[in-house]
Parts: sequence; structure tokens; C-alpha cells
Amino acid sequence: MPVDVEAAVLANTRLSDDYSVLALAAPAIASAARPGQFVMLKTSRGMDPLLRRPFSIFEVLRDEGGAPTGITVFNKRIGKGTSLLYDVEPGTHLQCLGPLGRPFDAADPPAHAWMVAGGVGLAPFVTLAEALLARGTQATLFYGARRAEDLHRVEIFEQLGVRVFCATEDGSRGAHGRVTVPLQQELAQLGPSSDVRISVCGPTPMMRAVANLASTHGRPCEVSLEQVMGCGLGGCYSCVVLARDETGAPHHTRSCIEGPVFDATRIIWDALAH
Amino acid sequence: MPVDVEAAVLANTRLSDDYSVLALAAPAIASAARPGQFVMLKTSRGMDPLLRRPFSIFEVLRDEGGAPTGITVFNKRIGKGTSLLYDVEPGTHLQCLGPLGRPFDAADPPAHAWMVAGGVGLAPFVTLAEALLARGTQATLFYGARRAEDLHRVEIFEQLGVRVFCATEDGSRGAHGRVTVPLQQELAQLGPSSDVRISVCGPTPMMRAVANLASTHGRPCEVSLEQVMGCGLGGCYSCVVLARDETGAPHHTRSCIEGPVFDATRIIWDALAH
Amino acid sequence: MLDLSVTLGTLTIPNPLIAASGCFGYGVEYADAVDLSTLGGVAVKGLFLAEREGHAPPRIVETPAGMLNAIGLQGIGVHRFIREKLPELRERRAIVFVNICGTTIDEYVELARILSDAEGVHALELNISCPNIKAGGITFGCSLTGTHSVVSAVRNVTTLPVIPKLTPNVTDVASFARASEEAGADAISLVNTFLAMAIDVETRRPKLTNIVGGLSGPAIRPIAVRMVYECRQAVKIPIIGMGGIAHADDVLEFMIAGADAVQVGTANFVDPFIWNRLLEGLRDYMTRHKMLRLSEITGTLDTTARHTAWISS
Amino acid sequence: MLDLSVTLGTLTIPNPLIAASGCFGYGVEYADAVDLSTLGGVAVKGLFLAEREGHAPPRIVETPAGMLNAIGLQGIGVHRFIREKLPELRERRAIVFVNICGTTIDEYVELARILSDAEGVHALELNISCPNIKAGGITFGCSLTGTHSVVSAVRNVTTLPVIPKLTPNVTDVASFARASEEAGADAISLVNTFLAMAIDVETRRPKLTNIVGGLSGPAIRPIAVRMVYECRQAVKIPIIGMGGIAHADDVLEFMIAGADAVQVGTANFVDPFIWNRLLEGLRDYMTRHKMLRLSEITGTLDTTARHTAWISS
Ligand SMILES: Cc1cc2nc3c(=O)[nH]c(=O)nc-3n(C[C@H](O)[C@H](O)[C@H](O)COP(=O)(O)OP(=O)(O)OC[C@H]3O[C@@H](n4cnc5c(N)ncnc54)[C@H](O)[C@@H]3O)c2cc1C
Ligand SMILES: Cc1cc2nc3c(=O)[nH]c(=O)nc-3n(C[C@H](O)[C@H](O)[C@H](O)COP(=O)(O)OP(=O)(O)OC[C@H]3O[C@@H](n4cnc5c(N)ncnc54)[C@H](O)[C@@H]3O)c2cc1C
Ligand SMILES: Cc1cc2nc3c(=O)[nH]c(=O)nc-3n(C[C@H](O)[C@H](O)[C@H](O)COP(=O)(O)O)c2cc1C
Ligand SMILES: Cc1cc2nc3c(=O)[nH]c(=O)nc-3n(C[C@H](O)[C@H](O)[C@H](O)COP(=O)(O)O)c2cc1C
Ligand code: FES
Ligand code: FES
Repeated sequence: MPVDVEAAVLANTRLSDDYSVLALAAPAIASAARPGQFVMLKTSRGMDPLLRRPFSIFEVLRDEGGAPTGITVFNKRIGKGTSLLYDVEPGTHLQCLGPLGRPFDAADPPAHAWMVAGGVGLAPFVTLAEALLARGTQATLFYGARRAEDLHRVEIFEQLGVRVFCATEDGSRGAHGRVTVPLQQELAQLGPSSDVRISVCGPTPMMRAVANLASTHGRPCEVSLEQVMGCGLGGCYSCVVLARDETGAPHHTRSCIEGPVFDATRIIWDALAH
Repeated sequence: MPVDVEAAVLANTRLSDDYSVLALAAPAIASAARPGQFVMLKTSRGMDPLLRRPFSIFEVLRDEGGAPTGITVFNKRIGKGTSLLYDVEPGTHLQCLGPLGRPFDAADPPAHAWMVAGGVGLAPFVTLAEALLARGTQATLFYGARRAEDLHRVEIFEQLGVRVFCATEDGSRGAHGRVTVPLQQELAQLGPSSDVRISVCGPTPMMRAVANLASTHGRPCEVSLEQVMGCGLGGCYSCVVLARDETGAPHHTRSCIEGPVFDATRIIWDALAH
Repeated sequence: MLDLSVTLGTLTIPNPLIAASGCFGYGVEYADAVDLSTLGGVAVKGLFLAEREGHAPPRIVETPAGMLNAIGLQGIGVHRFIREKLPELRERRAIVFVNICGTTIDEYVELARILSDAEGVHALELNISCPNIKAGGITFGCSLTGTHSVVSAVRNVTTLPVIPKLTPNVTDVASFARASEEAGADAISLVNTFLAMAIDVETRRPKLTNIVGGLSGPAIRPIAVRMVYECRQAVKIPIIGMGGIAHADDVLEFMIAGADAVQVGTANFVDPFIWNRLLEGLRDYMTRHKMLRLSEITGTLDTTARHTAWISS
Repeated sequence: MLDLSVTLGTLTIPNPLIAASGCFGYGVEYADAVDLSTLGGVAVKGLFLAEREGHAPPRIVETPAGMLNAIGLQGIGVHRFIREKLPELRERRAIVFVNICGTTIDEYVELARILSDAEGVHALELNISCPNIKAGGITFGCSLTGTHSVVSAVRNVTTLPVIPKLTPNVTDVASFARASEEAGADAISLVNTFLAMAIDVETRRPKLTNIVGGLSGPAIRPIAVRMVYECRQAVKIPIIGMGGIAHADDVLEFMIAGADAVQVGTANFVDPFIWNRLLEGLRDYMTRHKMLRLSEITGTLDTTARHTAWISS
């Protein structure tokens, strides 16, 4: 059951002109959070802007004893609300509702888990990586961005023992090109016996490309979609994606409660706004 | 000609749970300001609240050389905008438009100037006191509030050499009762020859009472009225008070450009919302 | 003991706060977060006879102090609703207002018949005001005869309270209130959303796939309050007021203007736990004003002149 | 060189930004702060033949992202306007839209006659949409025949551009646009304010002495844009759009929806120096989109489906 807390901003670390990591005091949400879930954040006190904004739970903060104390949000400024969050100072309080949404299901050994992130799509994978390693499942991160400077927090994954492949469109770090370049190489080298589960989050075209790669190589793939969300609780029907049901029939499906994580084969990509 | 500046908040000194003095960097406004004029302040960046708020120019800030560098605002929290200003932290920038409105006309010697303030109505009198003393005009302040704790910044006037009479409704400081108590006493003791000009700012009933006292004692009286103001520049006709023209005929008169300071005899008090 | 209950014809609800249709799913989505039995009622998402997929996204756009929506009445249809949702709503002891939509009068009648036989339905809210679908709904809501026909047709086939929901997109909403009353409505609810649109100036495309959508939220509250006030002068039947309610003062504003109960929609998106906040605010107001029964405040707007007009305006 | 000029029938203005009536006094109040000749025009406060004192205060109330006003058309009357204000407006080279109001058709005609003979009046905006006065104005604006009669009567006595200003408080604003066009209007302007109200719940009194007032500001923009879009489909004559414009993107939104020019009202209260900000924003947009003539953008909303509908909505 989600809770709504007035979370104190503990820190707001600017990583670049457009990225910041916001630390929020929210024990109840932190302890209930599961990999890939999100929160609905009110980015201002008043009515400007009116609606909350959905954000993946980036990290779970813990005290010395390991007890969950809060969460962080990996914020990319793209408009009014994210700019307000980028500017927020410690001490401010923000209404934070969560945890919300259908989580990733963390694979168990002997399966290998491959995470594919594009830009801000890195956000849901720290919690997934931790869950995987807790299970002893080998984890790999494919992380793509425009330039090396846009690749943030890679160290978190390295410290967790995740195998990391980077890709930049200008070749300034890792493979030259899209994140699908190293992914494709690794997929090609896989033996038939190996059991690899793919999870992806990023721009829609990138998720679509990864989903296609996964299916051509016969690998299961989960996607974490980003739809405009009015409520985050299934109340408004704003966040639907066209997804196939068990019978294969397409239905407008609420991504806040049946998602944001979907089996990639359910998604009708042509119906997704780009 | 008024200017609109994005003024940095230099300090915000809380005097009590509901009063604060806000210091703003605004040289252009400070140097143009005349006694009793006001500014229109945007209390937030966005649209909540939408409109600016009118505030008297409380003090003019100067550098060592005496050059005007900014202004202060004597803010009493009574609603959304004034609460935002009470909470504002140094470093924030606020849109500040001014100076606006018809100023007090500071009397010249041998006239004596009596200033009568109720509560937050103290705001326009620091600038008037300075103008009076610059002219060598003797100045007296009658200052009333509920309790001693609600009498703020009296020292400013004392340091300027203004004679100060305080009154509190609970008798905790100065005369016991309304500010009209000491005022009446002093008026009664005046010789017929003495030339005393009264200026008043405060709650409407108090201004009305003072205006009546002034007229019964045959003393000229200026009042500084507080009407809701949409624009502060004469554009919206929201701020009207019913005031007599030269012929004595009552007209709805814009208090932002023909006021906020009016000759008390012009005002039709019964028409003023209380 | 403070009495917050209000009466809508034959139906008495524990407090005036009803979750607005389309803003609370089928109610069950919120059952874990909110004790549904503590609400004045739950107006479920608008239902047709058949299932509907609604419009392609994007379906909402944020606007100044409001939002546009063009969901297109996606829904599971009345039969699945009765099978899959109503039992849980019953179990949670929710007071259920079913918001029904049709493209013909027969559809409304059919829906009313089916729902009258279902256990756990407390009232029918006739959605004749959805601005987002081409056929039906609004075409009745924008015509006095259309409104009268739908309401009386439904009235004839059900004993459930019949509550037409009026659109604000008309010149004289009070005349639609009158038509509803004459046709036998037990109450009216208003307002539905205002037809509106938003454009992405960079792409020069509508921000909604449906091009136009309905404006809701605090932005519309002053217009909605005026409309409730006008309807209060026009009819005797109870009024359920809504449009931008986000605070207890907003609830009181609608009630003073003439509403017997209210609905809360958009604000529930911003704060799903709004209900307790509103109830506390109402109790606080009643205490400060020494009121025992909240319903006393309905229609108590004091319009006597504040002071003798000094000059002709 | 970027060309921001737009044409309203026989009148060409240097840019589409006109100060909205009632939000800019008689223009002269702003003459020291703003170079009036740089504006697309100045629509002066609504004028009757005679002086009017307007309503008793309070006259405005702030609302979410908007405000209510009930000024009651206080004004100095047409004769004093011509004597006391028009000369300075002329001297400042302002393009003057005179907003005229009457309680009878004859009054509108009389006003039109008088102003047609005055030097320095560029257009007549017929205020048939003020929600705040009992007699006249709105009574024409809410009736198709009333609108047609006023417009054609004025049309017959003046060669100045005749621009009826439409009220949004109607079911079908496009039909009023059509009636105006048929009656010979050179352009239409919309929207005037939405009839609304606000209540002080502590005193249970209306916040406005006039009880009701007109809602303006960003809150109403999505509705106003939709109405401009509807009128664009209905008529060929130029449209002056307004309602909540506060940024260059808002100007562009109205123009893309179908407006040839726009007016800015409430936002001028918040920022009296808004005009340069808006002009800069428009120039920046034109540069980024490689446009030479701003007027090209009018009515260019692209409503072609973004992707083939996958399922019937
Ligand atoms: C499940 C989920 C998880 C997300 N996690 C993150 C995250 O960890 N970090 C991060 O930076 N961003 C994340 N996003 C995207 C983030 O919600 C948007 O960037 C944000 O809402 C934009 O708000 P704005 O006011 O800055 O932009 P504006 O363009 O001003 O917003 C206007 C409206 O569009 C909506 N909107 C705009 N872009 C998006 C988008 N990409 N996704 C959803 N709604 C959008 C806003 O919510 C708002 O309602 C996530 C989105 C979803 C759905
Ligand atoms: C010329 C002038 C000088 C002023 N000087 C000062 C000053 O130096 N210090 C100070 O604390 N206050 C001063 N005021 C009063 C101050 O403007 C109001 O207290 C303030 O606008 C309230 O805003 P709010 O959002 O907190 O209250 P809200 O009640 O939320 O405001 C709602 C609306 O009512 C208006 N309003 C409410 N109360 C008043 C009021 N008393 N006067 C005018 N408008 C009001 C607001 O501007 C706003 O438009 C002055 C007013 C005027 C007209
Ligand atoms: C996303 C959304 C969906 C809605 N769906 C319906 C609906 O199905 N049936 C209906 O009668 N009203 C519907 N409405 C209108 C609301 O019930 C309500 O009348 C309107 O939003 C005004 O109230 P508010 O400002 O509190 O949201 C919907 C509103 C929103 C925002
Ligand atoms: C205080 C005020 C006074 C107004 N007076 C008039 C008027 O005299 N005549 C008129 O046609 N419109 C008048 N209007 C309406 C505006 O011209 C404009 O149509 C409306 O405010 C919407 O634009 P906005 O949202 O930019 O303010 C007035 C609006 C306000 C806020
Ligand atoms: S965000 Fe409201 S239903 Fe998904
Ligand atoms: S505040 Fe606008 S005219 Fe005085």
C-alpha cells in the first residue's frame, strides 16, 4: 500500500547542468520499495505546477544498521517540474507518494540479468541491480548516452560488481554509437544454453530497438515505459499504453498499475507516441 | 517613472510570528522613492499567487557614501502572499515594481508634522520622518498596537529624533487604549497658533477616527489608504475609493495613482469596506 | 457530535464528499489507500453498455491551475463492472454512484434497468455532458429537450435516485437544471469539464490526440460556483457541486452557493489522501462557527448589500 | 528582417500585441512606462456615452491562475475621452481601438458616429460581452439576432473597422462569429471574461460587491484557445484572440489556433513591461523556425493523426 509522506530534502547533488540526484527522507517508502518502482513527487508547494511528477526510485538510503531511511531520485531537468526539483535546496519538504507500480522481477541464478539504460533511463536499475546481486544473479549494465559527460553514477554499478558496457554517440566513452552496439555484440556471442533476461529503460525508440534485438535473439525482455501520469494510482486512465492481453488482443492498459514494467512482447510500439 | 527590477533579497528579519522586515537590492527604486510611496511585489516566481502585492517602502537603504542601494518592506503575514514573503530566504529574487503612488507632502517649518500609525500602518512613516527632519520639521509619531510586542522598530524613529507616543490596547506599553488616546490629549493641549499637519495610516476605522479628531480640532489630515490593487499603475480600476473632487462631488478614484495618500476631507468613509 | 451527513432525495450520505467520476477509477483502485465507507460516495468511471478503449494517448495535459483530459470514456462496460467491481465495492461498504453514458436514449434506459437490478448501486449519475466523445452524451446535455427526454426515460425505469450531470458549456445552465427537475430528476450534479484545447507551438500540433479535451481543476472553480449558485435559484432538488475543489474552504464555498453535496476530482490526483484533510477542515469550520449540522450551510450566501450604495453604478 | 505585422481588414498593425480593454486604462496611464507606438494597438477601457462610476469595491478577487473583476465599466464617457485622452494617444502615435458599450442599439450607433469623426481612432471594438452590468452589453452578446443587429447598425454609420467582442458564456461561440461576419464585421475579438463568483466562507458573503464578476487570466486560456479554433473554422474575417496570454508561447498558441492578432489583459497587471518580453519571444521563435512573416502562422494547427489509430476509440 503506497504512503504519502512530506519528505525532507536531505541533499540535491547537481551532476551537470541538467542532472541532479535528490535525496529524500522517506523511511516508509524506502523500506517498501521494490526494483523499478516509482514515486509521485509534488515539485512545488502550490498549484504551479498542479500535478505530481513520476520518478523512479533511484537508490534506497540506509543508516549504519542498514535500515532504510530514504530514497534518491535521479532527476533530469526537461521542463517546469524537473527544473524546480533541480533547483530545490536541502531543508525543503516535498510531498512524495509511493512506492508505486509493477516492479521488475529480478531473475534468479543461473539466469543472467542484462540491464539496458539510455540516458535518464538508468534510474530504475540501481534498485534492480541490488536485488539481483542479493539473489546472487550475475548482472550486466549496458548504458548509453550522447557524450561521456552524460554517463552518470557508473561507479555505483561497478562497486556493486555489475559488469558495465558503456556506449556514447560521439564515441567519447565506451563503444561508439548507440547502446544497441555493445548489446548486439554480446548477444551474438551468447551460447544457446545461456539464460539471459533483458530489462530496458530509456527513450521509446531505444527501448523498441532493444525489444526487437531481444526477440530476434529469443531472449525475454522487460521494458519500463514512461507515460504521462495524472495520478499514479489507476484513477485517471491518462497513462495507458496499447498492450496485448493474454489472448493477444490489444487494450489500453494503465502503465501506473499494470506497469511501468511490461513484458516487451505485449507492447504495440507503433501506438506509442515518440 | 516606475521601474521593475528583479530584486535580490538581502535579508529577511523576522520580528515576530507575523512581522518581518525584508531588505531588497533595488538602487533605482530606492533613489526615486518619495515619502509614503509603495512598490508592487511578486511574492512568488510562478502563478500561485498570480497578482503582485502592494507594500509601502519602509526604509531606504544606503551605502557608506549615502547612495541609495535598496529598500526594506515591513511585512505582516495575513494571507498567501505575505506568508510567502515572511518565509522568503536571502538570495531569492523578487520582481519589484516602483516607486508608485502619490507621496505624502512633507511639511516645512514652522509647521509640526504628526504621524499616526496603527499596526502595520507604521510602514510609510520612516520615509516621511526622514524627509521631515531633512527639512528641519519637527516630527511626532503616535503609534498604536494591541500589545507591546506588536510595537516594532520604534527605535528607528527615536534615533531620527522623532518624538514618540505609544499606545497599546492592553496597556502593556505607553497609553492604555487606542492610539487616539494620546493623540487626543496632545491635540487638546495645542495652542490655536500652532500649525500641526497630521498624517495617518492603519486600519480603516482607526484612520476614520483620526480624520474625525483632526477635523474637530481643525487640523489638516492626510490618510494613506489600503485598497486591493490589481496593477498599481491605473490600469485596472480595482483600487478605487469614493472621494470628493474639487466641486465636492463623490467619484470612484484610483488610489494607486491619485493615492494611496489622500486629503482626509475628500474621503467618504461610509463607502469604504471595513 | 458534529453531523456532516447530507441528504440527496431518498439517499442520505455520511458526509458531502463524493469522489468524482473518472477521477477515482472504479473505486477499487483506491480501496487499500482510502476506507471507501468513510466517503460520502464514489462516482465510478463513466460506463457504457459495452467495453470501450477510449482515445489514443496523450490523454491529459496540465494547464494553469488545471488540466485537460480526453480519455474518451475508456471502460469495461456495465456487465464486467457488475461482475468484477461491484462485489468489492459492496464489501467495502462504498456508496456507489454509477455514472452512465449512452449514444441513444435506449442505451441510458438499458443501463438504468441493468443497474437497478444490481445489488450495491445507490444512485445513477447520467453523464450527458462528456465533452470528449463525438456521439451521444453532450448532444443530450446541450439540448433542453434532449436533457428532458433522457432524464424522464430513465426516471420511468428505475427507483434509484436519478442525477443528471450537467455540462457548463451552455449559455444558461439553470434552464437545464429546470428541465432536469421537471423530468423527475432527484438531484443534479454540475459541472462536468469545460471544452478546451492546448497546442504544442513547436510542433504546431494539439497536445491531446483528441485535439480538444475537458478542463478541470482549481482554474474552473469560480465559474462552477457561479453555476451552482444560478441553479440553486432555479430548482428545489438537491445539487451536487464540483469543479476545482481542493480544500475544505472550497467545499464550503460550493455549499454556501447552494450545493448539498460536492464531488472532488482533479485534486484527488494531486493528493489521494485528500478526504481526511477535507473532513478535518469541515469539522474545524463547524466548531469555529458553532454549527451542529453541516447541511444547514447549504444556500446561505448572504447577498444583502454591505453598505448603502453611495452612487449609482 | 523579421516581419511581425498583421492585418485586420483595412488596418495593418506593426505586431499582433494589443493591450486588452479594461486592462490598460486609457493607455495614457502607461505612456511613460511603455512606448505606445511599439504596440500593435491599445484597446481603451470600455466607454459609454456618459460617465459612469462603476460598481462599489471590492472589484477584483484573485483566483487560481486568474482573477475575477466587476468594475462595472467605470469610465469618463466618450466626450471626455475625446477631449482629455485621445490627443495624448495621438501624440504618442498609439493605434487606438475604442471599446464601446451601450444599453441600446442607438447608443452604440451614436458612439460609433461620434468616434468616427474623432481624429486618432483606428477601430471600434463593440463590447457586447461585459458580464458585469445588468442592462445592455451582454444581452446583445448572448443573442444571435442581438449581435447581428448591433453590428450591422454600427457598420452602417462608420467606415472604421468594426470588431464585435464576443462573450464565451454561450453554447456555440462560432455561431456568434458567423452572425458578426454576416452583419459586416471586419474582425471579431474573443474572449471576454467568464461569468464567475467567489465567496468568503467566513462571512458567507460574495467577495465582490457585485456578487458575480468576470474570470480572466491563464486559468481560462485553454477554453479561449478552443473557442478561437472553433471560430476560425466558422468565419473568414480576422480574429483577435485573448484569454490568459502571459508568454510568447501563449501568443503563438492563439495564432496557430486561428488568431490574426491577440490582446493581453491580466498579464499586463502582473508585468507592465511584458510587451518587450513577448516581442523578443516571438522574434526568437521566428528565428528558430526560419519564419520571415509571423502572420504565416495563423491557423496552421496540424490536426493530422499522429499514428494510425490502432483500435476504435
Ligand atoms: C514511471 C516513470 C518514471 C520516471 N522516472 C524518472 C526519473 O527517474 N528521472 C527523471 O528525470 N524523469 C523520470 N520520468 C520522467 C519524468 O516524470 C518527467 O520528466 C517529468 O514528469 C517532466 O515534468 P516537467 O514538469 O519537468 O516537464 P513538463 O514538460 O513541463 O511536464 C508537462 C507534463 O507532461 C508530463 N511529462 C513530460 N515529460 C514526461 C515524461 N518523459 N514522462 C512522463 N510524463 C512526462 C509531466 O508529468 C507533466 O504532467 C519518469 C516517468 C515515468 C512515467
Ligand atoms: C498602498 C498599500 C501599501 C501597503 N503596505 C503594506 C506594508 O508596508 N506592509 C504590509 O504588510 N502590508 C501592506 N499593505 C497590505 C498588503 O498589500 C496586503 O496585506 C497583501 O496584499 C495581502 O496579500 P496576501 O496574499 O497575504 O493576502 P490574501 O488575503 O491572500 O490576498 C488576497 C488578495 O487580496 C488583496 N489584499 C488582501 N488584504 C489587502 C490589504 N490589506 N490591502 C490591499 N490588498 C489586500 C491581495 O493583494 C490579494 O490580491 C499595503 C497595501 C496597500 C494598498
Ligand atoms: C481524467 C478525468 C476523467 C473524467 N471522466 C469523467 C467521466 O467518465 N464521467 C463524468 O461524468 N465526468 C468525468 N470527469 C469530470 C469530473 O467528474 C468532474 O466533473 C470535473 O473534473 C470537475 O471536477 P474537478 O475540477 O474536481 O476535477 C472526468 C474528469 C477528469 C479530470
Ligand atoms: C479588470 C478588467 C477590466 C476589464 N474591462 C473590460 C472592458 O471594459 N471592456 C472589455 O471589452 N473587456 C474588458 N475586460 C476583459 C479583457 O479585455 C479580456 O477580454 C479578458 O480579461 C481576457 O483576457 P486576459 O485573460 O488576458 O485578461 C476586462 C478585464 C479585466 C481583468
Ligand atoms: S496515472 Fe492515473 S491511471 Fe495511471
Ligand atoms: S491598482 Fe489598478 S487601477 Fe489602481
